Amino acid sequence: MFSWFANPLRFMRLSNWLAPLCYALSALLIGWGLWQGLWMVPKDEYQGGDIMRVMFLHVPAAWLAMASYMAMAVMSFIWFIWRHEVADIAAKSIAPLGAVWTAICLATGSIWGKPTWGTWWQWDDARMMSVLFMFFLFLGYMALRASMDTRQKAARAGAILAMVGAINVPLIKFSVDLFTSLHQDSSVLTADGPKMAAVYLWPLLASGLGHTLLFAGLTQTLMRAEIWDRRTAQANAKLMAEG
Amino acid sequence: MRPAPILSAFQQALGEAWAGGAGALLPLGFFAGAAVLVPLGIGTDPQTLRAVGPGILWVALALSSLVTLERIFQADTEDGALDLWLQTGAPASAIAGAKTFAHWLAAGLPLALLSPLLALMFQAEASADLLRNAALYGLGGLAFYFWGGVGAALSATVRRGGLLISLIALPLYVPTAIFGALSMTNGPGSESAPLFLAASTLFALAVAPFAMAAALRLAAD
Amino acid sequence: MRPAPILSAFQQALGEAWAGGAGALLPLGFFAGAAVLVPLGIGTDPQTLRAVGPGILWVALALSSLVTLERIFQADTEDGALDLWLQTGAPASAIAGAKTFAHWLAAGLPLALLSPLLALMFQAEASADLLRNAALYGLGGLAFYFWGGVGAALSATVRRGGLLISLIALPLYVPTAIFGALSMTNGPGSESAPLFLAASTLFALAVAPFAMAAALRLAAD
Amino acid sequence: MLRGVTEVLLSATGLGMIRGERVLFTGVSLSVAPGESLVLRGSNGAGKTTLLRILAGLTRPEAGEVVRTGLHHWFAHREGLKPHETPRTHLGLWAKAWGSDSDLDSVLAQMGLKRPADVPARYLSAGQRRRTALGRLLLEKRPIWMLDEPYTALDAEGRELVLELIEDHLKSGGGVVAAIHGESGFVPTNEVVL
Amino acid sequence: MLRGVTEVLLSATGLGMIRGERVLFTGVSLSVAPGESLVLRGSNGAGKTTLLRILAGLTRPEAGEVVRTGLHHWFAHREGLKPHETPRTHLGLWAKAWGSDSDLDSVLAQMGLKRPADVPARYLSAGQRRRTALGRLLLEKRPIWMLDEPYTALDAEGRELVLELIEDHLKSGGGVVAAIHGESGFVPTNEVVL
Ligand code: HEM
Ligand SMILES: Nc1ncnc2c1ncn2[C@@H]1O[C@H](COP(=O)(O)OP(=O)(O)OP(=O)(O)O)[C@@H](O)[C@H]1O
Ligand SMILES: Nc1ncnc2c1ncn2[C@@H]1O[C@H](COP(=O)(O)OP(=O)(O)OP(=O)(O)O)[C@@H](O)[C@H]1O
Ligand SMILES: [Mg+2]
Ligand SMILES: [Mg+2]
Repeated sequence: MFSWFANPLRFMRLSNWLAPLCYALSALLIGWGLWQGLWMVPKDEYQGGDIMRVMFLHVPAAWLAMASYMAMAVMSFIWFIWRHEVADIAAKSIAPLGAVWTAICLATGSIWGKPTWGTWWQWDDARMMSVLFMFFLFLGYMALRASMDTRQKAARAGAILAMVGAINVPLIKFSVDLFTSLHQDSSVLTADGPKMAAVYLWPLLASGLGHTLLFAGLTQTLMRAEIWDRRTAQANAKLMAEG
Repeated sequence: MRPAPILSAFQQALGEAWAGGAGALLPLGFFAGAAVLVPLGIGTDPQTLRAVGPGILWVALALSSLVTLERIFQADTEDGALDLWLQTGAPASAIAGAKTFAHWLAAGLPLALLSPLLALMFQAEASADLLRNAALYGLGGLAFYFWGGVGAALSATVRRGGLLISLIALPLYVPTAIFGALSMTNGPGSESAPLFLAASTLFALAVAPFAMAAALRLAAD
Repeated sequence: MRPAPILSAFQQALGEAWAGGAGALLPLGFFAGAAVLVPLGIGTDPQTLRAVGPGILWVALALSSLVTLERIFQADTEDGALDLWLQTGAPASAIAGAKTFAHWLAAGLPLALLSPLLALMFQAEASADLLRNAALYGLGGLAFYFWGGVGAALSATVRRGGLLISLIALPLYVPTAIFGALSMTNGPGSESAPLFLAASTLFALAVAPFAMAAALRLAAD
Repeated sequence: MLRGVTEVLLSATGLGMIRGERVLFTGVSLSVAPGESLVLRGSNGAGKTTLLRILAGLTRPEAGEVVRTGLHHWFAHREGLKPHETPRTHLGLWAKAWGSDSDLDSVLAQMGLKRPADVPARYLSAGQRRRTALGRLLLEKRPIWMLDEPYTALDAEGRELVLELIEDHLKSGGGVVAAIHGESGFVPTNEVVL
Repeated sequence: MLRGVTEVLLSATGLGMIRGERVLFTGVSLSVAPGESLVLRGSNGAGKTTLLRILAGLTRPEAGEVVRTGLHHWFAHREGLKPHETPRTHLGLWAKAWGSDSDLDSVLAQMGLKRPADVPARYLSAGQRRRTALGRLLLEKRPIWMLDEPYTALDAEGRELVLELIEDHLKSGGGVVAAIHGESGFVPTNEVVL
């Protein structure tokens, strides 16, 4: 299955129509989710009143942050074992996007935290710290790749870091249950299924799916750019070998 | 698998850590310096100092391991010794692990052993807890060194890869730091924290050597 | 006295500090890392954090300057660049001073500029004092860098002269550290402390370059 | 040499390498059999050192394959000496790492390092550093020697010494791959020009 | 050359040096006049590099005195290159430090560094590093050149180039002190054997 996707040509053909489709669907889903979330659903006084509407951005961002890191680690693993170039291109493209979504999660959480918990930031909170460090990991991944002189080396170094850093994600997921935290426990992604009220749950899930599709679309666009870039470099190398 | 090169790598690293008259003492001096400067900075209210003590030691341990580790593999890369170590026939992971362990032994362990003294300077009560804490510092430090080794190996070709190694290693330090700090409080969860600390150290010992080996092959490439 | 080599030394050091993509950011990352780890370690009681804040920043500044400085002259000695600098015809003291100043500019000053942000993270109230403090951190950092430079030059031939440099530089840091910490409290003497801080910095600027020059000639010998 | 004359110590086929968007070489094939020597030639920056590292397994080629049938010795520009190591401790370390039981004193004497045997590497002269690293070749018998500009920094007597070592090694059925500028001093079985 | 033929560029009398309880040399006297070359000879560890450093004023002799009447260029084993410096930035830095207005591009071309002009030193080949450092000699006219094993790591064409540079320099009234193993390539006016 991997080898089927590993062909850059096939990927280019696929993403040519898949990426626009992702964008269109995500616009619909996010639009509906936000419309519901910002205007239609009743506010929850226990979660800080109107500010709780930021949930429809915060929670999808948090999910995507974790998922994107895992995706990057998996892609790195595939590249490390099978050396499929497309997997490396995918990992490289996911990193900046993952960093953005992680930053959104941090920013919205922080904005939400001020009225509800009375603080922007809590240093000894395991969840906040581990999300912050996941953000650092994304930055470190990009900095490491940038500091290597060849693509091959950048790919190898990045893959090692992404795989080793993957230990962080389970910690984030379970930190809330393991440690006392200001943060509430999971109520959607739990073993017993969602426990959230349906008015909130549906718009939230729609937003979540929308963000996922947007992420997928952007990843494909970045990957396409990278593939073009590599083709140009290869052509140049060939020219120089001949000339 | 030939064990002789691994043993040699361990002995050489241990010797090197102590060589130059001062190598291994760097973190000690660092640590002691911090211990002297901190009260100077934050004042000497015993209450504050006691509250701050254990945490400062964790921070010092993390920072000092970063400083030491940056050199472990960078020097080897620059002077060509890495090329020799990669051609011994022994697995690179075992050699990297042996070297890292030696550096922990030379620099990390002394820090942990010194910790009761520093705790006393920070107005802690003398009690058996200080010895228990020293063991926890030792355990946590070992994890710090192994994760830091991964960062050091990854940035070995980048001269002055300082920020890089901090960016890479700090996130890996977090679980250990959280469990370590937690295990020295009386808060909820503090009882199981030492167990989690030990688990995270074991995990580091199991995973980090392979990551280091891959990174070192890359540095030699 | 030819000014061209001095200017070149300054520019080269500035460039070098930023090179490798990350060089100058090391102390920044270091500083941020400390700022992140400290609350994790010492707990987050706002009262404690606010009390501890300014002092921690001084400690971080001292430690980070030590880390940076160790490389300034050691790398030059090892790769032969020192030999070239000593043969430019310009006074070695001016060259050493220019280089140290460049490193302060690249690494020390950003730390000082960052200090209000970190103070806010440590629960300080936003006020004009934070800007005044940033200036004091800048001034004190300059002294740290110049004294640290003396230590670095003295230990330039001793590879991994870590302890040496801390042993040499720390005592030199103490006056600056005391005045610096004092100038941020409300205790007795805190009014004149900034003056003393400025005086100690001036003293460092006047004396340290000559000590560095002598030490560098020794390193090349 | 059980399988007769067709046995080779080292062989490579179709090696190609790119460095920084520049093609260094393509389609390099070579082989070294017992008693054979191979000299790599080419101007500065042609890729000799890079090819040698590929043959040693330190660098991954962009294309092609390398097969080595035994261990090899590595002697290159960077000697692998730490500033505080002395010739004696350096050779002692590697004798131990390889489990060799050579007599250190005789190796030191043979390399002309009796006098500076206990001087830390940071004080050694350029030639003394090279001689220390060369001493490693005598610690253990290994079929392939890979030498990057082996004569650098050596005096006339040192050159002579290296030449003798190489000839002895070839005679005893070893193989040599060396990158050399100027005269090689021996008649190489093969040459690769990059 | 106002004061006629008796003018010397460099002279030393009664130089003696001890390193680590060992007497390297005593009573070395020498002088270099315009157009003269001096070659230092001696086996590995004899003290050539040390003597050269003394002549350059980098190391203090145990006994004796050195008089230099002009600036000198220094070219030794350690090239003084930072890993991130490229040939262009390195030569640019020193041109600026010496206030020279040489044309960088022509210096790079002369040293055969056009292709790797923008490659960081950590990726340069051994010979390319040496050529970069040699380029410094062309940035500014200085009466004395001090060269420690100038041919190391250079290919045949590079050797030729250095030889030409030396000969041009001597012809234009400069002086050269060089430590060389093997053939010097030119006929030295004087030799000092350590
Ligand atoms: C900077 C601070 C914050 C960070 C780093 C953060 C991080 C996260 C993460 C990683 C998740 C995903 C957890 C999972 O699915 O298991 C999450 C979910 C969530 N967060 Fe936050 N958060 C922050 C602040 C807040 C605040 C202040 C609130 C509200 C008071 C909040 C409410 C929620 C909710 C309701 C969820 C959905 C959890 C669920 O039902 O599964 N968060 N947050
Ligand atoms: N990142 C890079 N970008 C551009 N060029 C590079 C890069 N890395 C290596 N090179 C080039 O690759 C070549 C490496 O050559 P190598 O060291 O193998 O040469 P060599 O034949 O051993 O030369 P010498 O005789 O000087 O030792 C050099 O020309 C160098 O400039
Ligand atoms: N601290 C020390 N203790 C003992 N011997 C020392 C010490 N420092 C230097 N030496 C010796 O002084 C000599 C320095 O020699 P130098 O580098 O000048 O030699 P050289 O003639 O340039 O040799 P080469 O041809 O190998 O370059 C060496 O023999 C070295 O062993
Ligand atoms: Mg080479
Ligand atoms: Mg010499």
